[in-house]
Amino acid sequence: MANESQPTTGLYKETLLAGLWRENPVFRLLLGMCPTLAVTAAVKPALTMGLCVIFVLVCSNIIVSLMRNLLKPHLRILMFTLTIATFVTIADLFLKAFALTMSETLGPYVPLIIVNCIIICRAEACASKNGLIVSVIDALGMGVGFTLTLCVLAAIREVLATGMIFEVQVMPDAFVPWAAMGMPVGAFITLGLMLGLVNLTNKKKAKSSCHEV
Amino acid sequence: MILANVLELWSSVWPAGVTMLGLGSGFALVLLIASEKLKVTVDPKIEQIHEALPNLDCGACGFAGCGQYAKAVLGDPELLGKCAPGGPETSSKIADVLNLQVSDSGPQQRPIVRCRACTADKTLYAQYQGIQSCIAANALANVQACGFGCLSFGDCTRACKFDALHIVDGMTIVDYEKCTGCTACSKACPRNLIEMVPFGYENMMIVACNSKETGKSTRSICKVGCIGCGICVKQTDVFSVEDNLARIDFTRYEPNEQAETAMNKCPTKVIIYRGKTAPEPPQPGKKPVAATKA
Amino acid sequence: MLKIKHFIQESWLLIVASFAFGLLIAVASASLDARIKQNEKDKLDNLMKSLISDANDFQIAIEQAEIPGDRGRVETTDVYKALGEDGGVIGFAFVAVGAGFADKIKLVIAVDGKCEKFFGFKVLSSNETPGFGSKIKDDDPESDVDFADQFKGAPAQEFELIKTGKLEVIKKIDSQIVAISGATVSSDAVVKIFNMYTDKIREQLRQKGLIGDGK
Amino acid sequence: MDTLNILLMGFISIVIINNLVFTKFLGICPYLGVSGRIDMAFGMGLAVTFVVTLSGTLTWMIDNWILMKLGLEVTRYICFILVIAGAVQLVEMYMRKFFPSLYESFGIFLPLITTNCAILGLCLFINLWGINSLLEAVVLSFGAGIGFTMAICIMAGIRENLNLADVPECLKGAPITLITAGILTLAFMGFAGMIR
Amino acid sequence: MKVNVKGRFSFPGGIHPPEKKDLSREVEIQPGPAVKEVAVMLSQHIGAVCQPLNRKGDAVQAGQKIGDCDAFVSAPVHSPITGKVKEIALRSHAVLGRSSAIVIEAFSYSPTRRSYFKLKDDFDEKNYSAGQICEAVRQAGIVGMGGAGFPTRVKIEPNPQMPKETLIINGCECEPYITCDYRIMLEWTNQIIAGIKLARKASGCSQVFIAIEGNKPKAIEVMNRALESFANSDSIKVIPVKTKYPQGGERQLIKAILKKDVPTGGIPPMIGVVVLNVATAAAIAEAVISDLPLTHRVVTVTGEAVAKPGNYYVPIGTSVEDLIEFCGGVTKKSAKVLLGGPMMGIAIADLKTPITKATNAITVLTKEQIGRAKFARRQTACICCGRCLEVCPENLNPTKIAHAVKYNFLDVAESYYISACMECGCCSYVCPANIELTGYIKTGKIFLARQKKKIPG
Amino acid sequence: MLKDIRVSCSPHISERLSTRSVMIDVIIGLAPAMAAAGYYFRIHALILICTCVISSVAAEWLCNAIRKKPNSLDDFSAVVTGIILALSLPPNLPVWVAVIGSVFSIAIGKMVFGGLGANIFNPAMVGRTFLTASFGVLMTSWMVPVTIDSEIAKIDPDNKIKAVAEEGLVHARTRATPLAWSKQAIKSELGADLYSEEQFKATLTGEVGGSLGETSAIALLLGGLYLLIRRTINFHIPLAILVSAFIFGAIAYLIDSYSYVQPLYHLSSGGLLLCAFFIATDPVTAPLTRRGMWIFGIGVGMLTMLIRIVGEYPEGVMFSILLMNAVTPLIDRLCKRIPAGGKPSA
Ligand SMILES: Cc1cc2nc3c(=O)[nH]c(=O)nc-3n(C[C@H](O)[C@H](O)[C@H](O)COP(=O)(O)O)c2cc1C
Ligand SMILES: Cc1cc2nc3c(=O)[nH]c(=O)nc-3n(C[C@H](O)[C@H](O)[C@H](O)COP(=O)(O)O)c2cc1C
Ligand SMILES: Cc1cc2nc3c(=O)[nH]c(=O)nc-3n(C[C@H](O)[C@H](O)[C@H](O)COP(=O)(O)O)c2cc1C
Ligand SMILES: Cc1cc2nc3c(=O)[nH]c(=O)nc-3n(C[C@H](O)[C@H](O)[C@H](O)CO)c2cc1C
Ligand code: SF4
Ligand code: SF4
Ligand code: SF4
Ligand code: SF4
Ligand code: FES
Repeated sequence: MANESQPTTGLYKETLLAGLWRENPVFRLLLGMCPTLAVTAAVKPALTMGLCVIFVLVCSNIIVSLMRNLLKPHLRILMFTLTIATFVTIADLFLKAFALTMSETLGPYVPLIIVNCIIICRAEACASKNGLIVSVIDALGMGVGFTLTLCVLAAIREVLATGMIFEVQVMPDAFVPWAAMGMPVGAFITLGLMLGLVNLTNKKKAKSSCHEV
Repeated sequence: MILANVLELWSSVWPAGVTMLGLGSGFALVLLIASEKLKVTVDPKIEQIHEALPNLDCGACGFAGCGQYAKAVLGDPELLGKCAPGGPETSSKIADVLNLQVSDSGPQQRPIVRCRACTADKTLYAQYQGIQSCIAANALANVQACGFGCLSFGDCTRACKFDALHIVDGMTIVDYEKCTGCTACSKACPRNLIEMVPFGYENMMIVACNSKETGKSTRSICKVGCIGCGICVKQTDVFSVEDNLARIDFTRYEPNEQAETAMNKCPTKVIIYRGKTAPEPPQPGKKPVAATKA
Repeated sequence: MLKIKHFIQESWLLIVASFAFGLLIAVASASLDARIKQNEKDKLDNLMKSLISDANDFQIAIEQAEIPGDRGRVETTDVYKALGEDGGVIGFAFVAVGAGFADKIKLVIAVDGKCEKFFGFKVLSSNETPGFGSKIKDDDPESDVDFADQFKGAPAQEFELIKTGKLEVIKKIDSQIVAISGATVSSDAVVKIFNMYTDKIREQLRQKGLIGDGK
Repeated sequence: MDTLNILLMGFISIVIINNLVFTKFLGICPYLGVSGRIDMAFGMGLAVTFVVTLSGTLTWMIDNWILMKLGLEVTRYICFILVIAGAVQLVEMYMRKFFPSLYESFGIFLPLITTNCAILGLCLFINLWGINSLLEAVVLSFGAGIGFTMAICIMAGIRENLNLADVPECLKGAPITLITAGILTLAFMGFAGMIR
Repeated sequence: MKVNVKGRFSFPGGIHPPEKKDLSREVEIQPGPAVKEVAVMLSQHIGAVCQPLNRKGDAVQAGQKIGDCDAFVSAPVHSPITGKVKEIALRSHAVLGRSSAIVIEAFSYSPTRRSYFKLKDDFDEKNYSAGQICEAVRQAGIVGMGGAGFPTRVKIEPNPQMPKETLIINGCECEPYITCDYRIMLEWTNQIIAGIKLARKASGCSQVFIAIEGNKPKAIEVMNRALESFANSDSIKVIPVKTKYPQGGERQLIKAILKKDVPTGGIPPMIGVVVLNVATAAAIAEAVISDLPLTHRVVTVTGEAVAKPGNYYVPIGTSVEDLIEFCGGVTKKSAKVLLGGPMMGIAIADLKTPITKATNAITVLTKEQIGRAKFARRQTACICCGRCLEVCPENLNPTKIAHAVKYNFLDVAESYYISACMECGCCSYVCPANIELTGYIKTGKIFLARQKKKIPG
Repeated sequence: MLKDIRVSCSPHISERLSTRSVMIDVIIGLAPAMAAAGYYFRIHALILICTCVISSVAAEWLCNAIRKKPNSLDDFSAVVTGIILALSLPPNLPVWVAVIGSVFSIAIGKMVFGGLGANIFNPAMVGRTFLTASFGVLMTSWMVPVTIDSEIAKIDPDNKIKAVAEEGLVHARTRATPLAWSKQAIKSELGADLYSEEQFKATLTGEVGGSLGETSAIALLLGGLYLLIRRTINFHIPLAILVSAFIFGAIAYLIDSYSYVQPLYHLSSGGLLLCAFFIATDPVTAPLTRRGMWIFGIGVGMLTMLIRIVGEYPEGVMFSILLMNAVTPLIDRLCKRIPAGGKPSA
């Protein structure tokens, strides 16, 4: 990771972009799958979820980065959890106060951000080793990467399941919605195929290990 | 005014703060005691690897948490790089820990393939139909006329995790840039054609044949086989002939005039160089069909 | 003594942090609490208002009314009274819960001041399958009849669910409710919720003297 | 009798009808990660069952007996996660020290599931469903664990079979697991509405 | 250990390939070609390889021992002809690849019809001690002639740890095409029975069963008649077993007759059984009574592509080429030359391959036939139809094992008991997807053996 | 001498059997059911079967092309999938729905797992379930056989025959589907005895509403018998399914013979026969061992009846197939074969 004493703009850019594609938390790290699947029936909740994650990620990365030299090994994870849980609670309160419908749609998946591996992973892998700026940029990159992925997934599902996107009709009237895409099946299969597609785009020369006839 | 506000806020806020304080310190205490009282001693290597890991216990590696992965990696270094959250950085750290065990003394061991017959050089008695693997083909006598040479089904290339082996026109060619000397290929070859030898020099001279047939029968089935004529032995005692087959004592080999002469005098041109910058091997007699990429 | 010192040394950060975070949460909560409460009340009010459009204000009439449900469970709900322009009680509304196809269905149900006729219901929350059970809340623009419309003005007595799709039957306002085709279960759930609450609520209102006991 | 009925129905419902993995998308990370081999999957399932029962019970008690009484619902999430993390860590250490064989067979999975949403998720759902008896909370938590075990074992069986199949290179691993899980949710729809 | 002779002697699994025995069934055993040169392999059996006893240029007599070895599990080899050692060189061996052989140039060899074996009137196995028989068998270089080539002495020698009770004489000949055992049973009946008695004496078995498939009624009849006319043969019974492949596999035979399973990975003596091929029994008689080493054997040369199919008595070491040539050469249709039958036989490419003691047949298949077999036709993926499971006599799961090998999960293959497979080929035979199950299993076994060998070293 | 000889592993001969011949057998076995469908639903049947087969085949071709794998159409398995999917769909299903179903069947149900033989779930049932989940209303709108006099058939204007309860005894053959009727009978407490003898006969000949291929029990039995005689399928799975379904149905009937129909009706109506002979027997997705087949069959039978009797859906066949497919690897593991000589001691 970055050496704090000589941060460069290039590094920041690098860090930011890493989260968007190269180390995209959903596609590459396969982390945080539960919200990815649960909230992507439509774009709106997906976006809300993504924003919450960005908020929590940035805040917790800031705190962890500031405290990074004071952490004791046996309490490190506990400390991360505590920090994250705090910001998740705050985010939840905000949602309840300013976006009640969204809060109801997302239900328990907002508090579940606490155990979303992306956040704790970034706290551990980046913030606890890096300075404030790098941590924040990393959090933003990861968060935006997560949000974008969520939104793409949600867009596909929402269009097919309802013919709408952001609750605006986009498909022709003759289109009969595929209700299954709004159900768990749709979530699993769409994400599976998307992952496959992503694997395909950066497939390295893979060797088959079987004795073909 | 402000003070009053703050006080009022405080009065509604303190229970939460105190609860959390209690919870936090309680857990801290319990965990501290537990971590000291319930300590289990483990292999320091595992501990080292464990420390290098992110300790997220996320399961991305397919193991039950970082501890298990650490244990597994120590046992089987091929599992390296399974930790997605840690990324390459972690992998290299673990590799460092693991490497402490590897003692590197003497020249590196690298594989040589002791057969240089390309497709055109080989004689076939019959056409093989069946499982395209050297082991399977080797189970049948004389799939090729030469019972010792490379079968070209590429069991070795599949065994190589580093993409360092390729079958080119029926010949197995080692890419010494990529090869790490892991010996997987030499274990895979059912005909034991691949030998790990100490590469004292960038290029090594090798006898690229494994045929123990008499010279006459070797000649009748392969243009580039060793006929055990012993001309090379006459040049330098690095060579020896046994079972109709010349061998090189690699521990004593050094590039010199005599070896070069031996190579040039070899009637079937079976002595060649192999290595990172080895020149194209000479062709005996008539040139075979130009090497086409397999 | 040494141990305590050791403990403090090791854990002070956590202790301080927990305290600080506790305060942080409490502050956030304190500042947002009012809004959250208001939000919830607004939502309910809006729903009740959309059912009883004449109402000016809603007040709690019975707090924590107990409704015995299936299998010995007891649900509790607040019953609101709707006050008209003149301050008179023009209706009652309450939240009713029951098992739907996938998860619980929460409805807001409104009856008139004499507890004789329903104003209808609105879905407060449900998790029914989109395209199937979700039709209990959607106003389907394509069909000229609405499942929910069947309850508007219906007499406050036992409903019966039937499956015939004849338009006249649907349009007729009576105690026969025609199920949404493809979502019989959800329709049935709504009907069951009505049947479970209506009598009990009326009973309790009567006990409290909020309505007369003559029918 | 009624109580028994409720408990039984609740149990069946959470094991097959409202299975955490298939309907609530909880615990997907280990579901994808540790379903490669049946023995591992089974160990994981046992560990989850244990932890989820433990934490479901604990958090219900804390929630109902402390937080609600004191009006401290805002700190619910923090309390839950701390209780889960702490309890799991303690049990793990304890087991490792005093029951090494038990630890080897399923204790090794314990740390992995602290960060698994199935645990916290279940505690939250129990709160959300307004479960108001301790017994019911225990049974539901246990059922959730069993449901997870069932799901992950089925998946592990399938994946062991897929090892011996020519799955497209780009779909190997997580993608095919997700698609399989999708079809599984379709299959489990057959139970929908059986118990209400 | 009572045996119900009436029962249907069979085993679970197995297949019914077309028998095709008519080609050579009625052809009497005839003398083979007048070979000019034979190549006697130094390793014709399971066990240690023999060391040559002669050098290039030495003259050898017919029946002279030319290779031996001190190891217990081994058997000497003898020169079948009088001639000169031309060289000691590599020759193709069906199993071992290139392997050393003593090449002997014949001074003169004229094949004669084998003189009829005369059992002396005073023959009584009691005249021979067990040790004597064993030693004679060893000196004669007798190995199993049913295919595997295990040194017979080791098999029949009493072993205090595994006392032998039952001797089964394997006359099933379940492989399609092959008829050499059948002819031997018809023509050398007395010799077989003498051999059986000697083997019984040597091994100390109390009961003997001669297993013959139901499709060889004549052999059953001849055998029964011979037994009747022989003294002291009441504990010997002929058992007609069900016609089905691989009835002749020793584990299947034991299951069919004794209803007992040989433990997986174990050998028949563990349950007190010895199985000997009929040709082996005949060889024992010859070795003990006439003191003749094993230098010739009966080979069935058959197949639609052979002009003159038949059963020939040929010197061991004769090359396949000579033998086929002798049978009128091969027709144009021929496409595959097998040592053995079509189910378990090994396809050879080098027709100079010499015949060994274990070679019971040479089958030449036509293009049309192999076109109908696996490989040439299009393979599909396994459709999991379960046919291979149903026919597997060892009750294995061939498709799982084969796929585990194919995808390199050898531990899975082992967990499905790959080592219990006897490579009978039933699974490949029935597979509608044309998967070479047996081939994969064989490959996997070799692979595992290599792995095992490599790891400790 | 010999120039053109070959070598390969033993055995060198094989039975005259190929994947294609097995699949063609299944198609022949399905022919009576297709004929019955053609008789009762005429052009609808033709359109649906053709659509499903063509789009299945096209989807398989496309998937192979994308993977750059050799074409695998000549094994005919895609055709079987197409036919079975078509036979399990409502006759008047719009063509585009059938296309979506076929493509989903082949692409998601089969090819992503690696094509023939690798799929865990029955492709046709995967497709059908997806369609049911997506287009529930279309998938539960049934038409009466065209052979029924339209005078008798009281077809609703929108051609959706929902059994008309208040009219009491509607003409037996015009009720939606036999199972839907019985389900409704349970719910509306009309009593299952309305399910008459006449109706039972109709399910045998097939003159009832329902999926394309499931209506005629006789045609299905005929086809099943053919497969059994040809040994394309083993008797274990069909027998286990039918027996366990019968027993389960009988138990329900004995407990409450007023609301539950006779067990025999359960066997003859709905997709149970189609399932028992053609769907559950799909070798790819069924267990390999005999013992496994028994367990599988019993599981399918019981789950089907459980869903029919207790569950929400009138028909449980496709779910029970998918559920048992999912546990097939576990069943196979449970029924792992032990070598004839017992487990090796080492
Ligand atoms: C994927 C799927 C989801 C369903 N969701 C619901 C639902 O949310 N509510 C409901 O009442 N029925 C739902 N159903 C349908 C019921 O299971 C059942 O078929 C229906 O209640 C029968 O009603 P009908 O007779 O009006 O068709 C669903 C069916 C499917 C296939
Ligand atoms: C699949 C299979 C089929 C066999 N068929 C026969 C056979 O038909 N006749 C026979 O004598 N031996 C057959 N054998 C060899 C026997 O198993 C056994 O090795 C032999 O009878 C022992 O006698 P021997 O040592 O005298 O050869 C077969 C082996 C296998 C594996
Ligand atoms: C193989 C097969 C499987 C079927 N599976 C189901 C099923 O799982 N659920 C279902 O509702 N209908 C299924 N059907 C359709 C039913 O057999 C029948 O047509 C249906 O029960 C009609 O009743 P419905 O509305 O009233 O659903 C299936 C049909 C076939 C041929
Ligand atoms: C007896 C038998 C039954 C079959 N049943 C089905 C079926 O129900 N659904 C299907 O998609 N394919 C069926 N197939 C075809 C084929 O096995 C199927 O497409 C594979 O699952 C594809 O891998 C069947 C094949 C046979 C031999
Ligand atoms: S397998 Fe190992 S030793 Fe062989 S070529 Fe590859 S890297 Fe080199
Ligand atoms: S070197 Fe050996 S393993 Fe490699 S292709 Fe040649 S024969 Fe096969
Ligand atoms: S070859 Fe092996 S697996 Fe196949 S049938 Fe014979 S014993 Fe069974
Ligand atoms: S016989 Fe062939 S297709 Fe059938 S299960 Fe065995 S390997 Fe598969
Ligand atoms: S996000 Fe749910 S378990 Fe990881």
